[in-house]
Amino acid sequence: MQLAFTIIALLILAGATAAVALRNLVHCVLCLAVAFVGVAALFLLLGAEFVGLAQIMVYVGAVAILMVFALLLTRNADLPATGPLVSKSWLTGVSIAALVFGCLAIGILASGVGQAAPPSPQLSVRQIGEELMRNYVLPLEVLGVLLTVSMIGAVVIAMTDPKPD
Amino acid sequence: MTPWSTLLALAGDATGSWLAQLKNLATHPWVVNLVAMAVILGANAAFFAVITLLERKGLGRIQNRPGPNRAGPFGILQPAADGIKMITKEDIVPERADQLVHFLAPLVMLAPITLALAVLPYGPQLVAVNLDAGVLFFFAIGTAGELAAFMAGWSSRNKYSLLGAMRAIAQMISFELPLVLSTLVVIMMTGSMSLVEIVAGQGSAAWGLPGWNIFTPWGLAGFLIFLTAAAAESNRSPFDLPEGESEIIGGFMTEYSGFKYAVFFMAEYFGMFAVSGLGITLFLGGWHAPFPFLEWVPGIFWYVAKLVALVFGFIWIRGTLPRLRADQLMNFSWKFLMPLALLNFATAILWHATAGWQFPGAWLCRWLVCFGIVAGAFTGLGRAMLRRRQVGPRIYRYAS
Amino acid sequence: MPGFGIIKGLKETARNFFGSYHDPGRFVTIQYPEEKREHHENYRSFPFLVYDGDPVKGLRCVSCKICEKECPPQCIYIVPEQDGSGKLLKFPRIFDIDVSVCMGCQICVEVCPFDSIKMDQEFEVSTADRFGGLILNRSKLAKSNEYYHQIRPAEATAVDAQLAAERERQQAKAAAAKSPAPAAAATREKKP
Amino acid sequence: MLTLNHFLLLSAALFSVGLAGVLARRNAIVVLVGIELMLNAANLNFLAFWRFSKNPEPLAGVMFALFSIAVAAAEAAVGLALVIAIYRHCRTTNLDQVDSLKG
Amino acid sequence: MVDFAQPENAFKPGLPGAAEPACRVVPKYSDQGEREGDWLEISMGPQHPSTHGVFRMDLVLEGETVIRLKPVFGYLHRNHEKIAEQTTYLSSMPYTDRLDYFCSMTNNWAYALAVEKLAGLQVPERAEYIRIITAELTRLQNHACLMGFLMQDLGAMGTPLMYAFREREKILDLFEALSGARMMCNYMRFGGCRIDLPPGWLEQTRRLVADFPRFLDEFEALLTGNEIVMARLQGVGALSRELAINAGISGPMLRASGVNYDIRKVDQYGIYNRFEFRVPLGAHGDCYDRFMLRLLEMRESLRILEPALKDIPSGPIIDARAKLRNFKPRPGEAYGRIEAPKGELGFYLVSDGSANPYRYRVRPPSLINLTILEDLCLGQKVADVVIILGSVDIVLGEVDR
Repeated sequence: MQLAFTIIALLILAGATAAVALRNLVHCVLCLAVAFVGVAALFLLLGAEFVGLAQIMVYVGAVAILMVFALLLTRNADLPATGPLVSKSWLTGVSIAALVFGCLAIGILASGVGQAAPPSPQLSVRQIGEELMRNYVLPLEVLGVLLTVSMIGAVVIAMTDPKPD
Repeated sequence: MTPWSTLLALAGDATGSWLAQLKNLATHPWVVNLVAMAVILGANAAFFAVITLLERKGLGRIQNRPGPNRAGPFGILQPAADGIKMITKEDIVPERADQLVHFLAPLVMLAPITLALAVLPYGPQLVAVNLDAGVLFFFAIGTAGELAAFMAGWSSRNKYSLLGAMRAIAQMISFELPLVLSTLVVIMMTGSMSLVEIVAGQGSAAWGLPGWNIFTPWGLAGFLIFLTAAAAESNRSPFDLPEGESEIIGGFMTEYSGFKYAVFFMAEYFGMFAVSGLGITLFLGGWHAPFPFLEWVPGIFWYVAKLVALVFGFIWIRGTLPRLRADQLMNFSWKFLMPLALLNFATAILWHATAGWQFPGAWLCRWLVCFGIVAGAFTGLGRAMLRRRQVGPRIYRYAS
Repeated sequence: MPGFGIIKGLKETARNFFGSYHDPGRFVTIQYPEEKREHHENYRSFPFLVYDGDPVKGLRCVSCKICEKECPPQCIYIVPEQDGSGKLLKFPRIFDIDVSVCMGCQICVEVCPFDSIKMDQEFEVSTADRFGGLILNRSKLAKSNEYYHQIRPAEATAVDAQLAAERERQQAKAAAAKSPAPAAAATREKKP
Repeated sequence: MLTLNHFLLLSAALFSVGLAGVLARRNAIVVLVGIELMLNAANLNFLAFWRFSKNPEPLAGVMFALFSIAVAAAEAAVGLALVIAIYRHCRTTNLDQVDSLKG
Repeated sequence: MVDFAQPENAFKPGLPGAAEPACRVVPKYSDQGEREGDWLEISMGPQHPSTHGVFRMDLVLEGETVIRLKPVFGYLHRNHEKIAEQTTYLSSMPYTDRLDYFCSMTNNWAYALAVEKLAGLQVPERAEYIRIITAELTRLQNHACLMGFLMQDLGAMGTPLMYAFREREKILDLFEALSGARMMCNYMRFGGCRIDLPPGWLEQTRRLVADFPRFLDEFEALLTGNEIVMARLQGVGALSRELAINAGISGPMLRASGVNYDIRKVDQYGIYNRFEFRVPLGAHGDCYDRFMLRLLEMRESLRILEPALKDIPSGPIIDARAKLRNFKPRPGEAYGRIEAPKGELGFYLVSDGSANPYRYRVRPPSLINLTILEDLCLGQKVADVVIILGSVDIVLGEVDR
């Protein structure tokens, strides 16, 4: 358990760091996919099988692929960036991120929530489905609308103008 | 602590009793896991060898040729010859290729598909991992293929590879929707995402017909949609555009040779086995025998028989049909299969709602009504699609 | 009904699949090294030189070089024999055909006035020697009239009859002229 | 012994890495990568809190994670569509160069 | 990225290195410089699985849509015309086999026709019948193979091609029995044919002609009603009537565009006027029309073959005045053309009275039909380029000569 967590955590952090630090954008996205898979593995470790599989399906199967497509469409895939990698105020950004991590870490360690896990709950797909259809039916509907709207919006934004003939 | 940490539980039935004994001997779960992995991998690899030979023989016969018949009697050693050839061939990596990604792509393609093979129930109790969300696992794993196709196509630094990868990704994404929608009908009617329970739900025979889902109108339509989408998902003809050799040479596999190519090839066939296995599980009653009096034959036999039949269907189609064009493929998926799959949902609901009909001939009546809806939609959508593109038979005139 | 055309096609391939097992008319391939097609008499591969009797002295070729001149890819090379005084004799000292160049067009056969070069039916001429192995010299090219009869019975019989008639005509002419000079055919029969 | 703190610290680290990427990199797609990482960190928190809570029977954490994944998908689609639209317009995905409000 | 046919240097004649102006093509997106980043330039061939030989197409794609195409040929150039001017008339005959290596019989015929006009030779009646029989058999096997290749380009795993080859083998067997070679027949001579029909040949041919419709029916069942074939071929690569006429297209491709022009009818060379056959015409000029027209022409060829095999007279097969050696036609010029399976095949000869032609020129149908490739392909998908090329029906031996 501990060993599995350590391995997965290292994988996630390595993947995430590489995803934001590498020069080649395709490598970035592939490392991001590694991080996603790691997070999904953590979900499985936490006993949330359905969420873990959904994470793989959505993040690896959809988000990473979308990013790959965006890379190809914006010609970032075959033209490795030659200019400076980071923006002008990169030092500020990294400092802020480090600061945030420091604050969070202090907060977490000070809060004393580090209790051990209770026995693992039995989480079946049927339970999730029933919960979705009972207590969360309104959010589900709203989410459906949101997804539809965002899909239409994405299509409209990315659509090219009809070619002038 | 969860079903996940104890990955596999292979209990033996009539065919696998030695596995059960082994489990008693080796109490450590890792040993059992390793054995299960080895059995699944080995059996599928052997099946892969047999199927490649069968495919070449079948295609040959369709084309009035004998097929491979030089290596061994009737050419049965041909897969071995192919394997030796593949392994001993030079492994060529393009000079400007992204070496690491180029190396990883075949593995990323193959590994998830072998995982997907682990959740299929091959017989009563003969399932490596009985997942509560087995179907979801199947589709989640399948997404890795898209990434692998991209990795292969992009890292080769070849324009044909890139075109092939773009085609492969677009095709896999588009056909995942009808594939998932057609399986959702089964999940809805069975009330479970567990593949074992779905098979168990198809055991009871009625009216002399087995209780397989394919014998219901929604099951029949779902099966056909599933089969079409599955052919596209596993890049089989007539949807083999990603590697359409007459257009883009080899697609994302253009720059692969030797063993890496063999791994891609193997992944493609494993994908076909996996998706056919899913189809068998969902629609064709899994390992169930067609008739109750044949139940004494081990389930694995029926499973393999159905798998061979499905694969042979794929080969038959491959020997007959030319391939579609990329935009036609998209149209076919989004404008034909998707609406049809959605309508199939409605049909399933109607089937469910009319389950209470009691008058004589009610079953037949339900069947015909539901089938009529699906068939009508099929005809209408197909006609509309062909007519919009002004595609149809033509009559020719002669000069006077 | 959409999809009907596809089903019709599938039916057709199924018919061919099963037909290939019982209908020999559908099954056209043969297992080549074990099984060989019977060639028609007219089949041609590469040229050879016909001789009557002795493989060297019996060659019909008189080294007239017409075939060398007419050969489209120029694959024939002929040097006539000379006697001690340098006079050209009607016999080829060198007669080479580069089979790697020859395209088997049969023009040399048609233009030969002496019926001395004919088309062979041997087609398995592959060799590991890329440069020397495909240049056939006089001794490799020479094949007997019996062999010619064997591969092309009808044509060879006609040619023999024609040659015999020619010889008779020549002899008659010679007899009529009462000339001591030997007839052309007889010369060829004797020696260069 | 695995405790909640492990997961929370990992999640905080993941969030910070994503934040650093968002703030420091110039390329719009890498910025989106960072945002996705931050969302993942949040999801990890949801599930960790659900799993380590005294009473895990209500599925609030799982539900939150599921909804968050769905929203993230929508966000990625729209975000990448925007990147493509910007690229079409400005022929670059460099965020430092697309700071002009005028088209 | 895209370095050829830039608007700046495209139309400057005489500038070394400047690309040839693409004929009749308006550069569609040349004014939208900023779109160039989206272009993908690929070179299809000379080693591409479906260029039907060593042929190259430089494509510029936007997505998968073709916006520019430059055919590049000449990889198979072997100086046929100049070689012919250096050798005797007879020696060129086997070289004509190698022009369109699918149809050596018709190539022989066209060349023999030109020389016969030049030398004033009369072809005996039996030889005319033999010529028509062999030419129509050639048309059958050429069209069958073309359709097989087209289906191969569509990705049909070779099944239709194998069926076509099965029939072609039977026809080639007949050619072998007749001329001694399957493909490089070298059969016709000035003033007739080389040798008479072997015994039993006519009977075999009659049997083949009687069996052939079975193959055509099978082909039609397999392909013409197939929705995928229709969707792939219909509306793709449409060639307008005007462009077809202006570009000098000939053969089935011209008739697919609806132009009634068949040299067998127009010139009535040989004894074609004695046979009843119809000329099918297309209405759309797209790939499907080209495909179907060949199928229909095969049926018409069978209608020519049946009476020809029945009525063939006995008699000499070559003009008695024809000489093999020392053949020197009188000075003059002649153009002999026939309806080869691929279109108008013509030989133009100028004689100065010597044993070699003074000028020897081939009018190859494949090359002329290929010139409009770019017009057909613009705006189509990259997968269509392959089938458009396939439906044009080229043989590189004839294109490059």
